[in-house]
Amino acid sequence: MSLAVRLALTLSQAALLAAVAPLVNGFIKVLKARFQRRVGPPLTQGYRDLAKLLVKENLHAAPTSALFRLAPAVSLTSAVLASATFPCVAFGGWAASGDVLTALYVLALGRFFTALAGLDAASAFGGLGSSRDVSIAALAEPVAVVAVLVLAAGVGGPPDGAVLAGVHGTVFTSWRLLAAIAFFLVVLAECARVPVDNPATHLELTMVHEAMLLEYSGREFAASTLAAQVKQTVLLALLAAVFLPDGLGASGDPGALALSAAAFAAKLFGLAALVAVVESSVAKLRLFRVPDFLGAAAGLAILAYVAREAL
Amino acid sequence: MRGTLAHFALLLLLGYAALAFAAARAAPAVVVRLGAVVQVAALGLASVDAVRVLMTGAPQRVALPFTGPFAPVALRLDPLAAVFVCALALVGLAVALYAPAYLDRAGHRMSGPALQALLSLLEASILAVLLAEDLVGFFVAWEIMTGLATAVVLADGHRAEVKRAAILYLVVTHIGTFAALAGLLLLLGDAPSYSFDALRAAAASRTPLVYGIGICLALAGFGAKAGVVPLHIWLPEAHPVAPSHVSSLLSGVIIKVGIYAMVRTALDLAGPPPAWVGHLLLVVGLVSALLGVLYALAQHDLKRLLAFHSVENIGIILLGVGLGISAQHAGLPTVAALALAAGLFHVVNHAVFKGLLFLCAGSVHLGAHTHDLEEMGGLLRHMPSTGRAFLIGALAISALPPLNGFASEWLVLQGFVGATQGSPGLLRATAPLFAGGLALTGALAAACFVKAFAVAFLALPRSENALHAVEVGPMQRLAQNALALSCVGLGLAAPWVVPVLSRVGASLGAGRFTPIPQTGVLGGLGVGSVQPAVLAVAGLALGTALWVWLGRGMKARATGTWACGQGSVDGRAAYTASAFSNPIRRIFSNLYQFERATVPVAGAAPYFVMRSKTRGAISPLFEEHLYQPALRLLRWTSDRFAPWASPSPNRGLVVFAVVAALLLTWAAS
Amino acid sequence: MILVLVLLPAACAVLCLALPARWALAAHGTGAVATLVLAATLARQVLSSGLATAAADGTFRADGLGVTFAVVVAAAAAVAALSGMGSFETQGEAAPLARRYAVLASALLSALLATVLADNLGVMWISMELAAVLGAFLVGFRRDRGALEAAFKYMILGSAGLVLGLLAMSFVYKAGIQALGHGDSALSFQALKKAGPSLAPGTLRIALALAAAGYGVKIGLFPLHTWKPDAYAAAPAPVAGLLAGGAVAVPLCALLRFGALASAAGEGQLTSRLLVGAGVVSVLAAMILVVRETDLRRILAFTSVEHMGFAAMAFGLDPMAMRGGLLHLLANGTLKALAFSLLGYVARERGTSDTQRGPGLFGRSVGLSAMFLVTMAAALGFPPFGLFASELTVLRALYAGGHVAIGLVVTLSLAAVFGVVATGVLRVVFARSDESLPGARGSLADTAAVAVPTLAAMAWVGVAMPPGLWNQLLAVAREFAP
Amino acid sequence: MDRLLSHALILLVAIAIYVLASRQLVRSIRAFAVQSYVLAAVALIAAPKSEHPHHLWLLAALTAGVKGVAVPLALLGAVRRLKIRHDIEFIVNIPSSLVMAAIGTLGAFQIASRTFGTGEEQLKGALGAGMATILVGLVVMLGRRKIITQIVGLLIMENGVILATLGLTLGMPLIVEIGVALDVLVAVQILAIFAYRISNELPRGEGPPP
Repeated sequence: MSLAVRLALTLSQAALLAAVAPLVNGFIKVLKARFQRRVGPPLTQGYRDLAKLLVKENLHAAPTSALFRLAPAVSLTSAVLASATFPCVAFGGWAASGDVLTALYVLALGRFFTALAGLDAASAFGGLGSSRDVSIAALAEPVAVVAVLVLAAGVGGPPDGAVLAGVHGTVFTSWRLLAAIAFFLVVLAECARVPVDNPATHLELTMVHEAMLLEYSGREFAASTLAAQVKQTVLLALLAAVFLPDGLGASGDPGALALSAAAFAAKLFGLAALVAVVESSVAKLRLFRVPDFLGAAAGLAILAYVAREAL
Repeated sequence: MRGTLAHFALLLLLGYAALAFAAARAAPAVVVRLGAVVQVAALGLASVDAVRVLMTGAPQRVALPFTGPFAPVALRLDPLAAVFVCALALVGLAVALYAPAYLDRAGHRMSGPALQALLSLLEASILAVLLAEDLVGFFVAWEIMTGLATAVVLADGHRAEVKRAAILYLVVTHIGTFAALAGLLLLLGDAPSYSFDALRAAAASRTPLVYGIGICLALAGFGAKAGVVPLHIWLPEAHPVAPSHVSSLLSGVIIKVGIYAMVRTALDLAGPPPAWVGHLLLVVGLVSALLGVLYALAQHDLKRLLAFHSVENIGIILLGVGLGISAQHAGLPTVAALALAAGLFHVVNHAVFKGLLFLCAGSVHLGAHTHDLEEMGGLLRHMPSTGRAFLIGALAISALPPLNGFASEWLVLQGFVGATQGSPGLLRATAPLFAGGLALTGALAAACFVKAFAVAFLALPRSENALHAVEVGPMQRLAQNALALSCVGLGLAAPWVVPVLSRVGASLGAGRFTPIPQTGVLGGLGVGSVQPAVLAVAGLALGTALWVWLGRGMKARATGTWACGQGSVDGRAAYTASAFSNPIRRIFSNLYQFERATVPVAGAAPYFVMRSKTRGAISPLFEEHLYQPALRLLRWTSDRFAPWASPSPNRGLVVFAVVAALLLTWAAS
Repeated sequence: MILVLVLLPAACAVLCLALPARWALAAHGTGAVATLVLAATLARQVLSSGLATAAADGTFRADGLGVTFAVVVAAAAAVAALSGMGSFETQGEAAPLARRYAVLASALLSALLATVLADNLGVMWISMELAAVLGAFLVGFRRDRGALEAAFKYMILGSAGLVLGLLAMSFVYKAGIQALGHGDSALSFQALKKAGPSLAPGTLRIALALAAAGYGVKIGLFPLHTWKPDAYAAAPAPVAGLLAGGAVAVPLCALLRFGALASAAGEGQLTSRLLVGAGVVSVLAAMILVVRETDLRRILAFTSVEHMGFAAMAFGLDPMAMRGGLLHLLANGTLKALAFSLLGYVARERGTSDTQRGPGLFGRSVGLSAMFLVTMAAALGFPPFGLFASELTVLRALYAGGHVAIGLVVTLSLAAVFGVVATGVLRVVFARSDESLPGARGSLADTAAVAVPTLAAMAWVGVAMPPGLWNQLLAVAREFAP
Repeated sequence: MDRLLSHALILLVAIAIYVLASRQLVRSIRAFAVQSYVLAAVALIAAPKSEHPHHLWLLAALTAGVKGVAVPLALLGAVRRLKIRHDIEFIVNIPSSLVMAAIGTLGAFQIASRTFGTGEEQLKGALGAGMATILVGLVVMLGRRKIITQIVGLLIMENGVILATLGLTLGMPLIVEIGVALDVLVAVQILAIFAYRISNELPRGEGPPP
């Protein structure tokens, strides 16, 4: 494939994932409501909220500096960029550049600026949120890297496009499932889902991710929320494409492409459903139980690596 | 006698130092400025030479006129030394720009010209160490560097801990030097001369046991200078007390000379290293990295925080070098070359961003007259340029794309990913642990610098000094911005710099490291690949577009910070440094053993306490469990021997009689 | 030429008797420097030509070893004498003290030179005894109780040691008579060495043992060092410098001569094992003992024990190490003399030489503290100076000879002693204690006049030593190594 | 003559041990004087055996004169000035010092017997007795606290060396003998001066006089 075609495919994938992000988040909300025997908001509620916010004015707290206005732009950019670093639908390494580890580092850039913005408003809640989010991320990052390492080790070669192509061909083995579960737990931690953080709450002392965005309003808040949703979709897409690659087409002809796109969408929403199931069945952990939670994820990842080595 | 530029730079620096001491009284301001010019010129020349050597791969040698048995015979600049000369040049140029304005401010214990002279002597001694071509010249320059560094540490302080820092620094590094000297002499054995070539030839014929003892002693000795974990206790004491522009040189370059000596010994002088040397470096690197960043997180003195981060980054460099050696034994020459190149690249990167951060810390000290993060806050409003430079430095050290820290740390991580495909063995089994450790270090560093930047520069000022902070002079800002720009530049130019550095490995390892081809992609060669330029351009375009769009057409209204509806909040409610690091301190509590004491200050009775003072401190593990017991043991044995020190004449005669009798019986038998 | 060298300081001593205090000190200083110049020319002449010249029908003879030790002693004496000029009051009622010091120091110098250059073992012993007596007077110079007790301890231990030295000499004389018949040649070192194999090994072994015990006390090797800390702490600074620099090296030369005779008679292994054993024990013990000392003079005394042990060990190994040992004695002698002299000025400036008490020197005079720091660094083996070169050579020979364990122990001890002394020095210079003791303002000129040329000379020896001289030293080492 | 010689040698060592065991300062000084006379006698006995007998006559005169008369008088004067009658304090009590002296004597004779081949020794047993006296003198020096007693110990060691030298080589060349005697004299003088000065420095009532 020529560079231009590859660039076009990458950009379209990034735009597609960014567009579908509020839908995925809405889907999780609707499913949770159903489990609680509620009707729940319409699927497109996410888009309506964003539209509403776009017309509202930006309120800036007195102590904030220029960085407060820069943070939403950086976090949204990093989320969108992360989605462009690995191919979800078709393989052949057409992703313009980067690999799975780069995606994690780009997301870390977004988290860095969001945490700074949280602290900028000189409020206790922003500091609380940033401190906890950064601590949790510090424990989650190594587990994600080890999980990716398990994949790369299994196949040989770099964990970028080629890995995906290689992995696509192999039979579904047990250690890949373990690695997938470990990565899934990391996704729960990174995207502020229930066992680690409750996205629905607005009680200042319990929320982690929301606390950092407390001071935002108007367009900046829309950008930050969208960034969070895109990050969640990107991680779920990563899980779907890298860890469970079955059914994803490799060649460029439109028929196979459409088939693998459908398979990818199905897996994406399946994982979203899994998130909703987990959120409805498990209570939020106390903050200092989270290290044990992530310790379990780390144990799983190491077990996966040992299993792959031994078997 | 054809002199190379580096050799000429050395003479230039020495000449200036002599002049500065001579003309110190005459015109201090002129001498200080002249010092800056000389340093810029000398380091510029040296870096030109270094780049030429790196590009061509051909070492430059200059014979010296001395003929004595102990005089250095020649100065030689080979690719490995060139990398470190570049690091010295980058930081040295910025320091030269920064120094004049810093020295004009009053309140230094040592006068401006004297400090400039010391600085140029220090840079000359570093150059001499890098260019030395035989053991005697190397150790002469090495010791002079240690002596000058101690003098510099003592230059500015009035307080008692300056003396303690200087003593700690001099004693620990000098004992390390003795160990290294013993190690290298062990390897040298009965070789004809002291030159490195004789050492290379002799080291090959050493028995494994002698090689083992020699290499361990040498690595431990040089490790003490580099600040590797068990021997690092002097680093967080010495670097913060030195004058700011010099502590950036100390932290950025002088501990790298320790790394240079370790790499030179392990890879070059002692012949091809066995696998266990690689594993040893890996383990020591990981321990240094993790403990360095964990201890940094618990600091609230900005310069001590940065000093501990030097320990962390030294750990990362050792991870790269160690992986280079181990991967080569696991049958992965490409991964080995990549890892070694990453290690050397991180040497340059760390020199640049650590130098930048220490300069910014110096500016903050000048502007806000404090090192304590708790007393800062809201400095971005008064010191925007320093703030921006500190932010770029923070992003670089937290290994966030697209800066240089990301490039080298990401490469080391890719090395570990590549290592998982090696032949089954210790490296392949432990690769995920090292990769996980490195990722943890990177994430903790990011957490630490969110704290450092936010608590210092954002939110509301927490003290009078912070409120009336004032930005530093234009030259100092220029120095900081220059280093910030080179951080970004090195990050983007990584795909072209790393292959050049991989040739250094090839020149050292005689075929054990295959050089990386020159492609526009960072990594490649069967390991993950990323084009930092593409990432940066796309990110920049999208980011600016969004930023403009978010602010356009909408006037932003200023309101108070949300305080649950009860009016607005003042600076005291904001998160401070120790508050921010509390979660991590509790997670890693068994490492910190944090002791906290709350003392009521005012109040009618013990029950109605109006105000109280809380003091918390982490227990210095290494001092308590490693150094104090050693000292106590030495003092205990010394007390046991006390009666023999200088007893009464009678006891002296008793000893004399016993010794005479023993000798006679021994001789007669 | 040898007689002139030996008698010059003696003549100077007589001259000082007649002169007033100020001129006596100056005469002593110039006398010492002249002796150094004379010794250096004699040394260059003997070493370059390789053949020894005799004098006074054979009682004195300048062979390689003797000449080298003569330079060591003369250098230390010159440094001590020059610094002596600045440290004694020459007006008022203290004037006779200065003159007495000048006379005694010059006489001591001539006694030391006589010992080193004597070929006749009897004359060597007599001049050693004379030096001991003069040394005792110099140690007890201040007449307070501490000085007198130190002098007494120095005298008692010294005399006991020299008695055994005398017995050792008589044993050698007996072996000499058996081999060479009666007459003076039986006591001449040169003759005995030439007749080496015919000497009775048994007798020489006992002689060596007695000499080791006897002269061991005078050298101050552990455990016979007990007089050193008190003597150096009680003596005035220039005297301590002269003793630590020159006076302790001379008995080492005597011991080496007995060692050379023993190895000529086939007992080389015993000599080397004795020297190396004594040396390593002294280095290790000095390291342990120095840890608890707080007074800088006592710390320097123990470093003197350590460096003498280091030199003895070097002489016990092979010729390469012996060459390093000779250089070590020269460098250590001169730098120790300079260190003690400067310590005298430092103690006068800040009131005490204790590392725990007293104000920082940096506050009182920057020039003196700079010189003091550089001198102490040089005395501890910092590179550009001679001591680093000698330590490097000896350690190199040690590791090349395969003595890895001894090498590691010695390196560890050197490093630990450096740590202790450096801590003490930095405390003395950069202390900030508010307890301001009475300190007299000394003039910087006379300290610089002593320190700068000495340090320059040591740097020249350390870095720019001409290869020719270096090989000649190796020739001397080959001739006298066990 | 040999019987007389052996009696003299035994007497010499006995006197040394007597000084070791005595508490009275004045008596030990007088004992030392007697020992010097006996030593002079031994020198006279040895004179005919050596090639240049006049050396030994001079040695005998020197020993008798200097060590028999001059030194004891000086020491007694010092004792009077320091007003000390007897040396009751011991670092090493008498029985153990005697044991040490005995062991020393055994060792000395053991070593002495090794140095001579059969029949070579002119003065039978003189070397052994000399070394024994040296060791006993050393024990006297290290066992006592008073300076004067230590000086007597040193002088006894001195006599021991001269006896040993006689035994070994029937005396040293003349200039060496004279030099040795002179040096010993000077050393003793200095020690006496120190003893006197230390006692002056000592303000009344502070610890025992040295």
